[in-house]
Amino acid sequence: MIKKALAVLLLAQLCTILFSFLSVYQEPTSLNAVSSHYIHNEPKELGAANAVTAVVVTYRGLDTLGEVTILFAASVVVGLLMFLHKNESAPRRDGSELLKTGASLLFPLILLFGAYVFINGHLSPGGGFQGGAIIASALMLTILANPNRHVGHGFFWAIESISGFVFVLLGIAGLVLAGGFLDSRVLPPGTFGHVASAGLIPVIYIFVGLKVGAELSSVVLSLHGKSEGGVQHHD
Amino acid sequence: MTSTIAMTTGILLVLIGLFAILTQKDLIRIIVGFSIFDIGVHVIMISIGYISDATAPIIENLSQLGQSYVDPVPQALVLTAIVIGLGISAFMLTFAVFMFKKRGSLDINSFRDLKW
Amino acid sequence: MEIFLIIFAVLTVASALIAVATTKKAVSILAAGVMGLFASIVFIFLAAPDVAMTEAAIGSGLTTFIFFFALNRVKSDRAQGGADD
Amino acid sequence: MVEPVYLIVVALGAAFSLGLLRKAGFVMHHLVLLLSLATMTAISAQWTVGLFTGSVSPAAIPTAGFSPPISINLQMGKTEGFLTLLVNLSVFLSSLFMIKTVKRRSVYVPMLMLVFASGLNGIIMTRDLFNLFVFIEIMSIALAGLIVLNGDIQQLGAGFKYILAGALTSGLMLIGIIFTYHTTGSLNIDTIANALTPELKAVGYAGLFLIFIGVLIELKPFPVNGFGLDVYESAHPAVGAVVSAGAATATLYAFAKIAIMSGDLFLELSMVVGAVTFVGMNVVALQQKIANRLLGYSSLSQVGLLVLVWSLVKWQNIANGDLIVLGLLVTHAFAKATLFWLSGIIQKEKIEDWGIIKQRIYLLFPFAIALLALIGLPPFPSFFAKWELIMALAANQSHLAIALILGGSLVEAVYLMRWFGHAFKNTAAEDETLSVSFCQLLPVFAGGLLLIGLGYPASLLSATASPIPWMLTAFVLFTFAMEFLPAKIKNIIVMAAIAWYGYPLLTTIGGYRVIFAGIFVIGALVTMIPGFSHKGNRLGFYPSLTMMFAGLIGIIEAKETMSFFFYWEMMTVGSYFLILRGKNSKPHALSYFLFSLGGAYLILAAFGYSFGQTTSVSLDTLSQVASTPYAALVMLFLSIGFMTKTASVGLHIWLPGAHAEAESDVSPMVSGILLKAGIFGLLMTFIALGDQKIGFVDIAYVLSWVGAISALVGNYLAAMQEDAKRLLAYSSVGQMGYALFGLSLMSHLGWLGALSLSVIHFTYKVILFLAVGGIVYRLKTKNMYEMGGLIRKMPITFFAVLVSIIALSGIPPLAGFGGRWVAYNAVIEKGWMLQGAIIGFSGIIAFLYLFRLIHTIFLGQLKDAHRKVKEAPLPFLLPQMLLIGLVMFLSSRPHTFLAPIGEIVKEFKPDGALTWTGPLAQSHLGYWDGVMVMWVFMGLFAANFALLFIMNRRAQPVKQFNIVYAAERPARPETTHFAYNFFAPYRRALGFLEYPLATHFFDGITDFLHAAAGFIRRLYTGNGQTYLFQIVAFVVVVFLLANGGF
Repeated sequence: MIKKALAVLLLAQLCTILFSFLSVYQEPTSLNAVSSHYIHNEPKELGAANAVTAVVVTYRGLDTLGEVTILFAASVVVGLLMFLHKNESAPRRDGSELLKTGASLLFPLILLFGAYVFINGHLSPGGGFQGGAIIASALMLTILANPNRHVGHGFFWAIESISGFVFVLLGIAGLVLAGGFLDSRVLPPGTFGHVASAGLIPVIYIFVGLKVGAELSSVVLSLHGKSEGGVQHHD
Repeated sequence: MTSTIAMTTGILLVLIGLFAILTQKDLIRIIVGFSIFDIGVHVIMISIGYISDATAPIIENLSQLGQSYVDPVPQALVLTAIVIGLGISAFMLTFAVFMFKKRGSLDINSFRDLKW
Repeated sequence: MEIFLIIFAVLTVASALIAVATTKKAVSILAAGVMGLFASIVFIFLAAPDVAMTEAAIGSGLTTFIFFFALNRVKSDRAQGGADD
Repeated sequence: MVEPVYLIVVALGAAFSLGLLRKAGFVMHHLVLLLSLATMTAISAQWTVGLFTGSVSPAAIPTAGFSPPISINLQMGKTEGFLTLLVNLSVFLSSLFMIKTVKRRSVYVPMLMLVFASGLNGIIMTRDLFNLFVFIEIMSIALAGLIVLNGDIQQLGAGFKYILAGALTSGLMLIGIIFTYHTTGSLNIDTIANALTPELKAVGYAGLFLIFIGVLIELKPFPVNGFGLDVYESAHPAVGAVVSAGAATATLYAFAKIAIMSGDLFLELSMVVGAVTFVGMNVVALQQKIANRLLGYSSLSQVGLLVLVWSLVKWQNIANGDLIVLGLLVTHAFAKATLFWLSGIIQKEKIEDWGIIKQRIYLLFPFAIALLALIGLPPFPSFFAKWELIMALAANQSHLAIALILGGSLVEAVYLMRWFGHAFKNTAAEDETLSVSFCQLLPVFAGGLLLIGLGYPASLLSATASPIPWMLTAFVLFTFAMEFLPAKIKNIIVMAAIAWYGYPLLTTIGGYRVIFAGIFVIGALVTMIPGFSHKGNRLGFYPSLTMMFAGLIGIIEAKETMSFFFYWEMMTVGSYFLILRGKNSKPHALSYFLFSLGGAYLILAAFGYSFGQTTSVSLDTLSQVASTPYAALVMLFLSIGFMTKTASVGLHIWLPGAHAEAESDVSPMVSGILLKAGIFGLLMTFIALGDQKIGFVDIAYVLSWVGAISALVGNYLAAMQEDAKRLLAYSSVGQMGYALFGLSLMSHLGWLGALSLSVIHFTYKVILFLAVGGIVYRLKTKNMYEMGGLIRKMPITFFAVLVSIIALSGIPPLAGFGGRWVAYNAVIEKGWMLQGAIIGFSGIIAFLYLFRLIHTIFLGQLKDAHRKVKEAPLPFLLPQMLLIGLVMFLSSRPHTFLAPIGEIVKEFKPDGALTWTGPLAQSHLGYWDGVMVMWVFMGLFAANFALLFIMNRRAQPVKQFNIVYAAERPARPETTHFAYNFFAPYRRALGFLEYPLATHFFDGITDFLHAAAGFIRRLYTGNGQTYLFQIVAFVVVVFLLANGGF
């Protein structure tokens, strides 16, 4: 109880710090210089309809590279822990027949939807992260349906590695062929609003999507405990 | 006004999350606290970029450039932050699972092997 | 418009409170997931469809799943007799 | 030049591609890892060299082809180049170190290492706020993974706590980042810095604060660093090394960027936090017995120091502040990494168990190097950095900062050197073996060599540094290289070198320095002769010895304060190692080291204030301070500093143990020679500054009392000792008391007396320690009650002792009398009768111990056990004979040395000089003819001796008999010996002198610090949630502190 009281006291103080900002906060009426550049110049510079995507993939592409690295590191650590404690998982109850059938029907559809989301990331809301998450959800559904089914962990590792590596290579392509690391203007901007537009943005986003999907999937698999991750590794 | 409401919501979520983090004993519930905290932070971030009566920063065609858009930067940052948050949640949960394996308890008070 | 925002904001905070206050772990995780969904609706009000989508897919959906996976593992470990050291 | 972005690209590309190479095997994984890290190291080395030589200019690297603030940009300047080089090298070496131990972890560890490295490089190079956050997250996650390499519960717990803390702070940072973005409209650090007007600072304060506090907590300030400590303790030592060298370095730079970005908003705050961390962690570390956790405390305290120093130099606009910080940083990084790697080899949890290091004796070298570098001793970069810092701070009159930094690092020295003592002196269990592989040795020695190698460039970059006579240092380093030679050959080489270097020095150096140069050079040669009695190669002896003598010669030669201090410290270090070699000297060597270091810090501060007042680093201009307001302070600091060396009462408690427990041939060096360094320093001070007053109190007057009491207490305690070497040691306290008293008289005669005493004390104290050393060598005991009747067994030694105690006692006819006569004249002239009386009285007490020395050891019954004892070995006797010759010469012709010394003193104190007519000295109080006195006494002695001989012609030697105990054997047989507790009756009168006031005082400080440590460290409950509580409380408290909310 004392702990809770103390926590409330501390949080009240923290609240004053946060509200000290809110009290002087004035909602902006117009964009600042940086964001107005993104809105007004981006369609000409990069040609992506979705400005958020342009920012995520190109202007702040290094953040995105860092972000997939974080997911990568998390999945590596999860894998490491599994590896250290291999052969410690228990068998699980099978899902119902209905769930199994439903899942196997839905699986390709969800995959397709995921792919759609990250391919259209530069045109509409959505993109690599969301698409990747959708792919991982599809996988999770199959796991739920068949808890004891063997799912190849290595497959995800391969996708993760290849797409990560390609991401870096695309970045270097920007460095060599265009203005700088992760510059998407290696390819021409194309017709505004089309799928095949906005230079490398859709290409990069596809690989981001694949990578995020694979990373999330491998985390899910590891946590599920049926990854066989350790067994597949030689030592 | 919209942004103030949203920001207040965000701050409340942050505080609720922190309260959970500071008072819950169970590791998993502490991690739930962190998710709440994270979402609160995201709401605060998005509300900073909001401009009244502006639309989402998706340009349907080039002729619409004159209209008012919300700031895409906080949104881009939050996209990144959400994925990082997921990574960290998964990370913490894995730790919790293995800590449970070792100790047979999820009570944070039972992990005091290193001190002083 | 704002009234809807306020409703969803209140719902978000309320589900967060439930997540903290409930005694059941599963309810807590579920409430946090629901809170994510409400939050993504708030994001839509804030003209951030990208974020809303991501929050729904990742922050709410996937995270909740992962929580349940972890919870299940703990439960099955407990059923097996728990700790190994 | 390779694009700096490749530092990140190479690491990430390799990490991702390792996923495909999962099945390629251990060799391939590590090949990829090491090659990538080597490439990164090469890239950053290329930039560093290019930038520092000026062949390339700093680069701003925009990503995505847009200039900032539109896109994220990286920066590669001098600092970035140097820091990336540092972190890449340390990660590379650590990866090398880990190879064997992580063999069974598959591909995961190389992947995590690479991700970790990319995070570090990103943190250092990025100029974007959010990008910085992303890279910090990368680093944290990879690090948390590296922590759990074994997957045991301790590591899991530590990793979990670390991630909890990281998640909390990163959330707060994100809020801060977005607030700041709102305020300034940019995420680019430079743009924000330019945009922040005072109004915006006020509006955006909360945002800036949250970013600042987030990065600050990443640095693990006291007291919110329990999670960091657990990481250091539980992680693999190679991971500890990269945390300490890599993560701390990168995070510090991130902190610096944020602090610069926020203008001067948080400088005061970070100074406070840094200072509290530095001192707090050092104090808490005192109670720590676990090696890796101790390293953790030390790392965090050093980070605190770096935060403090960085903010100080920014706050005070110190010109070369960045270089100071870099010097400290690079030393800390490599020293700490080396220590962690060593700990990975030793694999002992408790520092007491580190004695096992002696199974690979060469490991002691990198160990010592790392510890000394951390303390900031020469010739490491930290020494120069600390010097520059203190000079600048003193010039800006930042007294508190000076006191904190020097005091804190003194506390740090306590636990670091205690650790070294354990490693050096403790013995490991027989059955344990220490295995070590090449991959482990390479990083350890690379770290050690880097620390030494970086010292030289550091000295060149130092602004107030003068060219240091590197020749001496080079020779010291050379002695390390010839360690494999037999001791006898090394002895010859070192003696030859000292003679070769010393002879021209003696002939060219003028003034009062020649007296001390003579003592040091001749003393070195004489006292090294016994070294020939050693077999084997005496590992470690000659480097230490050379360090000490090089230091002594160096302070004589020094023309500037820095080279003086450089060699003063070198002398301290060398003599510490020499003393530590003694059998039971572990605690005594430590207290010697600490007192010397404390004294040295006072000297450093004094030099700093002197520089601040005169802006001159020349020792010759020290006298200009005399006319400034800091004159008294400088004099006080210098006097106390040098008095730690002369072991004046109050500061003497290290001496008896250190001198008595040292090896037989080391005791004469440290007692006969080393103590004179203190006298030299005091004389130098008094010459430069004259007498100064603090308020109404005359410093010299106080010192005269200190000298008089030292003489009394030293002599009395000497008389009460049972241990012959302790007796001699306490006698030195008394003798140095005389010298201090003489100097404090501030008159011609006083100084003449003090200087002649220094010369003569050198001769007889060396003889006595060598004589007793020879006896101990033969008898294997230092206790006098276990001796007796040795006159027939060791006649030469007896003669040597006889001569030297006559010289010591100051009675005619030997040389001591001259000094005494001069001293009495000086006292009467000055009129300080009370102190003079004490000095005279202690002269009488001196007879007590001198009598005991000759009586108990040489007269009386010979012990049964000693019937076959032989005379001391020739290497011990030879120097005694040489010195006896010197004593006799000086005694028979005292004017030959008193007159020249008088001439030297006249230069500074012309009034009251003696007038010499041949051997006849005349003061205005009387006259004295040394030669005449000698002849008269010889005549009287001969007459008496003849008389005695005639009267005792018929006397017969009494046969010895065994003492047989009638009943049971007494529990403590020595109590039945007549010589045990010989002067017990005097205890009734003078026992109060034995009350260990100084010991109690210093023990009290120590106990207080330890108790504080025991109390404070209860903060670290081990509970992750408590740590989170502390973090939130820290944020709130610091915010209130910054805004005057209390």
